[in-house]
Amino acid sequence: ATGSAAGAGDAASGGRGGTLVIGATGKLPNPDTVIGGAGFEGKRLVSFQIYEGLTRYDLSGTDAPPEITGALAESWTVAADARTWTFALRKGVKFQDGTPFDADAVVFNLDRYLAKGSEFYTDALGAAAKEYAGGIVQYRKTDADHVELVTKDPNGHFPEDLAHVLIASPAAVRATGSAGFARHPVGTGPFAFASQTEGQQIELVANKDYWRGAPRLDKLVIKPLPDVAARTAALRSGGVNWIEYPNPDDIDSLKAEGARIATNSYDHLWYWILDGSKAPWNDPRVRQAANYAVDRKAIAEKLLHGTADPAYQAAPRATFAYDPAGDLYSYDPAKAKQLLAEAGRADGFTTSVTVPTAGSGNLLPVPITEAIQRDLAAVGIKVEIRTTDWSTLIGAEAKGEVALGSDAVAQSTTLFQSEALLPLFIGSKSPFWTGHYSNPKVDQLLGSAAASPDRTARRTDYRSALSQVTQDAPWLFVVNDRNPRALSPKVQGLVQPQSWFLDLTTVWVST
Amino acid sequence: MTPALGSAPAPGPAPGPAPGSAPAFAAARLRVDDLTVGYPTPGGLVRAVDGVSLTVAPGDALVLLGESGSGKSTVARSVLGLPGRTARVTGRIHLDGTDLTALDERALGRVRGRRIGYLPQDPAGALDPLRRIGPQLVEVLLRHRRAANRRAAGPAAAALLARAGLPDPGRIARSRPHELSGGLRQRAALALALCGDPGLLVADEPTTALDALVQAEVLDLLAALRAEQGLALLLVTHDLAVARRVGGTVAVMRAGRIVETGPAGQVLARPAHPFTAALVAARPGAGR
Amino acid sequence: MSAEGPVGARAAGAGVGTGRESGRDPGRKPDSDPGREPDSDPGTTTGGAPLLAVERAVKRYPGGQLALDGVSLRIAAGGATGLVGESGSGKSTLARLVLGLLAPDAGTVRFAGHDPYRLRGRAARAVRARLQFVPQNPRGSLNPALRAGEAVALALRVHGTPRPERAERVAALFRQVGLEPELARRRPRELSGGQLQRVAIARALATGPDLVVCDEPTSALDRGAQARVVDLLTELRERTGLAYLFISHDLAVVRHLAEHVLVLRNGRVVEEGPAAALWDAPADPYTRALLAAATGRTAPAAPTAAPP
Amino acid sequence: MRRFLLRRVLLALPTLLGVTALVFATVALVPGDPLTAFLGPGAPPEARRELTERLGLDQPLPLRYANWLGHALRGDLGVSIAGQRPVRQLLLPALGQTLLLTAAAFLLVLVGGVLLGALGAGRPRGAAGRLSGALGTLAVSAPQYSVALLLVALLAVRWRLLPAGGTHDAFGGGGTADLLRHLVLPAVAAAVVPLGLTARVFRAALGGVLAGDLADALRSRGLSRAAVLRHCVHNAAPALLTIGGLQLAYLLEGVVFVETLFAWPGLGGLLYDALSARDLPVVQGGVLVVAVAFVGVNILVDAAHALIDPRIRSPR
Amino acid sequence: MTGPRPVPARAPRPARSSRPRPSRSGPSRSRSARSRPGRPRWRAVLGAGGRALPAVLAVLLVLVAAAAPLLAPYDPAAGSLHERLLDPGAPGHPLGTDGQGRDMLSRLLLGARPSLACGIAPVAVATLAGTALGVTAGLGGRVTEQVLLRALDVLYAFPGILLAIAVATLLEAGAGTTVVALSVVLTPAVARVAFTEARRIRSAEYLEAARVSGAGPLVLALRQVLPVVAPVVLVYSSSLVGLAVVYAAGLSLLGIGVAPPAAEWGAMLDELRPSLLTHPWIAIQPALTVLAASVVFNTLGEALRQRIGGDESHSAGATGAIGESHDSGAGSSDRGRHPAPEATR
Ligand SMILES: Nc1ncnc2c1ncn2[C@@H]1O[C@H](COP(=O)(O)OP(=O)(O)OP(=O)(O)O)[C@@H](O)[C@H]1O
Ligand SMILES: Nc1ncnc2c1ncn2[C@@H]1O[C@H](COP(=O)(O)OP(=O)(O)OP(=O)(O)O)[C@@H](O)[C@H]1O
Ligand SMILES: [Mg+2]
Ligand SMILES: [Mg+2]
Repeated sequence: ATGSAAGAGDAASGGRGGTLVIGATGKLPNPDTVIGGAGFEGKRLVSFQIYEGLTRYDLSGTDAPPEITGALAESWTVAADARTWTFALRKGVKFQDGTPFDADAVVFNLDRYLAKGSEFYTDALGAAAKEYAGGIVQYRKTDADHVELVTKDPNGHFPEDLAHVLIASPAAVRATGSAGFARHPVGTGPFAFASQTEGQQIELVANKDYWRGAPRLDKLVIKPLPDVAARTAALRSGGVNWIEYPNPDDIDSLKAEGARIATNSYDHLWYWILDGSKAPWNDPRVRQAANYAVDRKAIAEKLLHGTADPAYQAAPRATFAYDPAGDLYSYDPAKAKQLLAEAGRADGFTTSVTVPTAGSGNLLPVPITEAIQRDLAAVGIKVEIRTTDWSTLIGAEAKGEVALGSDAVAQSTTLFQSEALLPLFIGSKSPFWTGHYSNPKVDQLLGSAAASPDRTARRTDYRSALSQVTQDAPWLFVVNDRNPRALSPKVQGLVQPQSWFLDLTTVWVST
Repeated sequence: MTPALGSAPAPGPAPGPAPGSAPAFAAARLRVDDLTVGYPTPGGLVRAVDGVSLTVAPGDALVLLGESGSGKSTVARSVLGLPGRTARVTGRIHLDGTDLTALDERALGRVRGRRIGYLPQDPAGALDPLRRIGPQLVEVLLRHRRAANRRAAGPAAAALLARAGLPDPGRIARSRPHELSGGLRQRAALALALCGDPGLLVADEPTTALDALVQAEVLDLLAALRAEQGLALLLVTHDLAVARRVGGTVAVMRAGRIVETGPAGQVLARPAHPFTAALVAARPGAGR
Repeated sequence: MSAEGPVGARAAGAGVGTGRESGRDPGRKPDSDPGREPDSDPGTTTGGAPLLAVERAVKRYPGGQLALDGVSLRIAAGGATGLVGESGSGKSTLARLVLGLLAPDAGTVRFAGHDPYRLRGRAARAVRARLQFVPQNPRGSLNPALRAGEAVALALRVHGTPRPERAERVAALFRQVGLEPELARRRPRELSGGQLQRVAIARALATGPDLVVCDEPTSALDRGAQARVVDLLTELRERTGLAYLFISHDLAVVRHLAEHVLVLRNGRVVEEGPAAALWDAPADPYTRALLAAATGRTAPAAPTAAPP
Repeated sequence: MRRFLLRRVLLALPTLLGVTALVFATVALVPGDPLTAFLGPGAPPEARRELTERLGLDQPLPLRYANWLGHALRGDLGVSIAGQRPVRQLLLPALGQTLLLTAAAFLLVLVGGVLLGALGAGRPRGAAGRLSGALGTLAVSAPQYSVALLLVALLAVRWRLLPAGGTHDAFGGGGTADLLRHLVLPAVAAAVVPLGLTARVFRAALGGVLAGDLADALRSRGLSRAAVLRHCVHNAAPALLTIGGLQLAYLLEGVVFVETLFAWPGLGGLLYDALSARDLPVVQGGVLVVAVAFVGVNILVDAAHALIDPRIRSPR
Repeated sequence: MTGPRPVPARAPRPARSSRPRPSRSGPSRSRSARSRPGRPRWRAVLGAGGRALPAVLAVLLVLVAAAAPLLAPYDPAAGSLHERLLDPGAPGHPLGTDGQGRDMLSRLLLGARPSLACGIAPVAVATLAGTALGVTAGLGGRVTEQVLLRALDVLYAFPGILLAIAVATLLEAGAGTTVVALSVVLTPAVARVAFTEARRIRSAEYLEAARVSGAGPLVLALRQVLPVVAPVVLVYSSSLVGLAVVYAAGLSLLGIGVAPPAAEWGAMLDELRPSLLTHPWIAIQPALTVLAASVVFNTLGEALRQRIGGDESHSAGATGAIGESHDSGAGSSDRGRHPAPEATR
């Protein structure tokens, strides 16, 4: 993959050093490997900087979604059953505490996540690891540099899953015990944990011995700044030199003050899930009509100031299932009305949507919904907006319900950042509330894709599946976020990939 | 309306007038000219005091007699410059030649307590409910430099309490106002009024809560102060016996005006004004 | 040591003199023997319970001050008992015991058969209305937030006077105590000492009580107003059988109003008896001194020399 | 006094029990669950099920409460579900920060409120009185967040006089001076409304005393203005104490908007996050700490009341 | 045979040079100096001393709220993202547009009703309930007092957000829910203020006197204690109006309160909050509106307090009223109450 610097084109060579202080939008994660607890942001900024898995995302490119590449494993092979994987481990890698990485370390970590009897297993680790390592039924060291992992079912995206199964230093875990490890975490990543001030910041320092070469930064500090105005103020006053997700309305003035705004597409979709199990959304024509009625461009450009792209299909732009030809839903109120008429709802109808007032990746949920509400009203669909808090919303979803009993729910999702999650959202067996969408064809395509280790084959299946979803319109597709962040002019060398994740080894801060 | 002029000669040596004061006032410790005090009420302006003039010489006593509500307390409070927030006051008040009406609050602060002692009609309201009596006295003693320091002030306060006719001054000093009986409070308030060794004492019904024996004691004390230190006394009472005993000049008030003035013996024995006569003659059962 | 009289039914022709028959010699010092059983007096058997009975009441304040030390007192319906004595001798304390504002540390208080301190609920209100109070400090006893008329009207309300009649009654009561009815619209701060005192009297009379405890009710009144109030009280007593516990330093008023007088000193009754007898022949040196001071006669003994 | 305090402390126990039980029940009954917050919406169901059992979240509520209480009594507040760290580890630093912020803000509230209130009490219609009334009213009326944001915009962003948030500079900060610099803006922002409230109530209370007989009596003794004021303040103190106690409790509970806007890692934000994540152990621990602080403040206030005015201790 | 009767204010005596003053001016120099001609007329319109002004303004606010649908130039929900955040003075939008391109003026006008409801109703409920509880605790027996106070402590220590979430799950979203939630949040504090006042006076002589005169607990509480307690409680609770509006916005973040796109000041404040620095002239409007409304109710509370509290203080025990009458004597505390010099000169 090729890399090119985003932002103001300072790919230039030489600079290094400095302290990068990032204002994050959420809480600080628990730095103990997979526990995290602060969503992808926590992983992006902390866990993935301290640790690595056997694989990693190659985040050096900016023009395509990242691919999986070797990290602690140099290469791997999969048996014909698509279940038995052998990983050749990278030699000479050292943990930040100086102990060497080897096959024993892999086994140790997998024990810690999967073996209930093992000394360092904890319920929380086990539960947290289930998401990505849940399919592993066997693992063993074949020799000092090789491990063999067997999954329960054929799993074509297993290498990608393993990017999330982070490897900690066994020596460090043993020294502190699992309970104390969060205060002294040690991995092999580009940055080593230095300190954490509870609720205030996590401080990381460059791992000079990082196997890909020492990161340019000296120090990396992550501060939780959940309030958007506080984040902006912190950047402006010089308290931090990088903020995640600035308020879209602030972007012009930030630019005017010399800040750089870095954006790039990534796997993100802001959408409404429509409850297809009952009227009015049980008629595909009605769902399609709604999709034709929304002026996504205005939302993306005016409301979100270009920090998002309109979503005309189910697959987010920056995913390998995205097919530019698959854009289906233009802004066409006339067509919407026509579809409604065909569905016998020419006079429109009244419905409701539950919207979280905040929540990870949800952009500006209420304002976007208000804009949609107006657009839908223009074609006769009157929407009552019900707001609720994020926990209530996802708590209800986990039970297969919509909080407050609405006909739809507004939120955002990521479909492919980890393929493991995909069936959760659109499969008919989804444990998760998906508007009761079910299409056997989609199920079948997803199933075959998941089983195939061949990426191109997977891609073809996914494309067909998603194009089917687009046509079925179980959702109201709205926008794909562009993952904006604002950087002080002193921050150099950022490469913003089409991903939730970031490679911070290229960044430095000039003085 | 004739202004009351000191009729009895000063029994004691009168302290000289304040330097720089007009000699015309030299004889009078207190001189009130044409004092009028009005209060706005829902029913209109109440003229509580209506053109009252009076003087009190050092060592002399002026007893204000009169029916209830005739304005006696209002005169007393006006002399102190405390007629109440709503009051509308005109007239002049001179103390040792100083025009009190021209003084600002700060200057009045140096007059009150030190040159004028005041014993209000309602002694309960005069005492700070949250503090013990002793410290309240000590504070005033120190303020007016009647005691050199806090250590000296303690015994001085006890002595004052004893002088005001209080038994067991130690206990009283340690008590809070609500722990005292009506009469004890009244005497504590008297002690407070005398703290600053004032030249003029304005005492509004100082003995109402006292039994006859203690009352006599208190009146003796006031007489002694007049005689020994030239204390000028403006005393409000409705008790003819007290008026008689204090002697000096009696001014009889009615409806805000002074209707009769004269030496105590004369006014009480041979009242000139019919109102005074009625007042003096009134006794229970007489009307029936 | 009782002042019992005919049973306290108000209609029982109780008039002047009903409370007069004292069971003991005038001038006797009843508390010389505090341990004596008061009910051993045969007089109690003659006519049932008196309206008010205080038996050997003891009150010690939290600070340690012994304010009452075994005081007994009885008042029959229509009776008038005067309470005189040194300032600080416990008179107001006794009044507060009688009214149920304080509980005695020992001894009992009974008003019409009830312990006023323990009165609760609906019955309490009925009994309370029959037992009224004119406090020593009228300014403190009137709610600064209420207009004078409201204070009296509230008492009327408690008494059950219907609302339309209240204003009329308030005006009448004001006139009875010698106040202009206009003053009803003022708040306590806008009234003179004597005016306040009369408002307090009007309030006490408003409920049509059987017994009024008057703690220095005329101390702030001029002779005229005082005469008027005293005449009013006398008249009410004669007309309706109202009984009084009358506390005052003004011995002339006590003499005029009370039939029976107790002299209190240091929390003990030093002398007790019919007013006339007491005035004519005071037995206790303190009483003698007090009378002497009040009337201008020379005291036979210095008050301080009196036995504690 | 000692008995008074002892009695109050004993009476505080039911309060603490009541608060924690009520909060426990409410959090458990409110929709949303901690596991979704911890595991993410995508967690496999069996992971949720397992963890539910392991954490005992499937046990009956009273049993869970009893368990929690038993541990809490032994000083063990459990482990945060969302953060998987001991609650104590989260709570103690937050409490420290909240205490610091509270102390600073309360100082402002008290000094400012008393001064502003006293300024207005004596002459409510004079220039000073009107000014004090207007300032007090403005302070209580000001939308706090907007004021705070304006402070940040001007003092931190525009003029760069003070840091915009946090407790110390990320770039080589630290030390007391740095901390104090960071404390200024959040303390001021937290203090504005309580200060206005305090000033208004105190002004009313003090005005009443200054217009009363006592003030006249004090003046009649020739006491200096300062002395008169002092004694009147003393007499107006009960109202001040109550209002001050309320403000102190309010600040102690953690002023969430201040904590988020200024990235001040205090209890309010911690509790808010924990509540959002339905992280019961943290909520319980936080509420317990807040309730203890609150009850403590109340006891202090009551003790101060009793000291100021012994009459209220007397039996009724 | 009583004191002087009220007489109409007489003209100053010829001998005195006191010049005619407006009837409320007193002995203080500053006041007389300030009373210019023209002022009294205004006062006549607004009630003496402008005392009626807060009431007039409050009524005005309520009227505006009632007539908002008639006054508002646009549908408050109508807007276009192409016209968002127009500055005040934009053609057709005198106050500009919000982040959804909706007319600010219309939204502010139509937001009045729910906002006032959210601001006033909970404060009113909390004032009534809190006063009732506080007075009961203050006057009740030891047990009543402790039980009530401890229960209130529980409520006060209970996190407000949790309470809001709980209420939200129990009740439908809407203004009613906000009122319930905020009432519960505000009541304990009001109760504490009321309790302190009640306790302060519970052993006052005048309450003893009232008890002796046979007043039952209810009469005692309502007719004797309430007038003394109300002034301070009013000052306190009127201060809460602005807070309640802002809190209501916080609640709508949790899904309580009016649903978007309905206009409500607190919610508008919140929506526009992030734009405060980029579009100050838009974002400041709801803030200023809340501020102004809160100021009106605060001054109304102050005026009510003076009404109820009467002219002067309530005993030495603090917290009486600074009455209208203080006006004239405003200078007295530091200027003395002697005859005004200009009256004699
Ligand atoms: N603040 C006030 N507002 C209105 N009227 C008042 C005020 N203060 C006093 N008055 C009235 O002024 C008159 C005189 O009152 P003052 O207290 O001087 O009488 P007094 O002679 O002392 O009577 P007493 O012997 O009863 O104490 C009374 O009628 C009283 O009601
Ligand atoms: N609350 C209290 N606490 C402590 N001591 C008290 C209390 N109330 C009264 N006393 C003391 O008890 C004694 C009796 O008081 P009481 O008020 O009964 O006297 P009194 O006879 O009414 O006197 P006076 O004629 O002066 O009113 C006094 O010494 C008084 O100081
Ligand atoms: Mg008087
Ligand atoms: Mg007494």
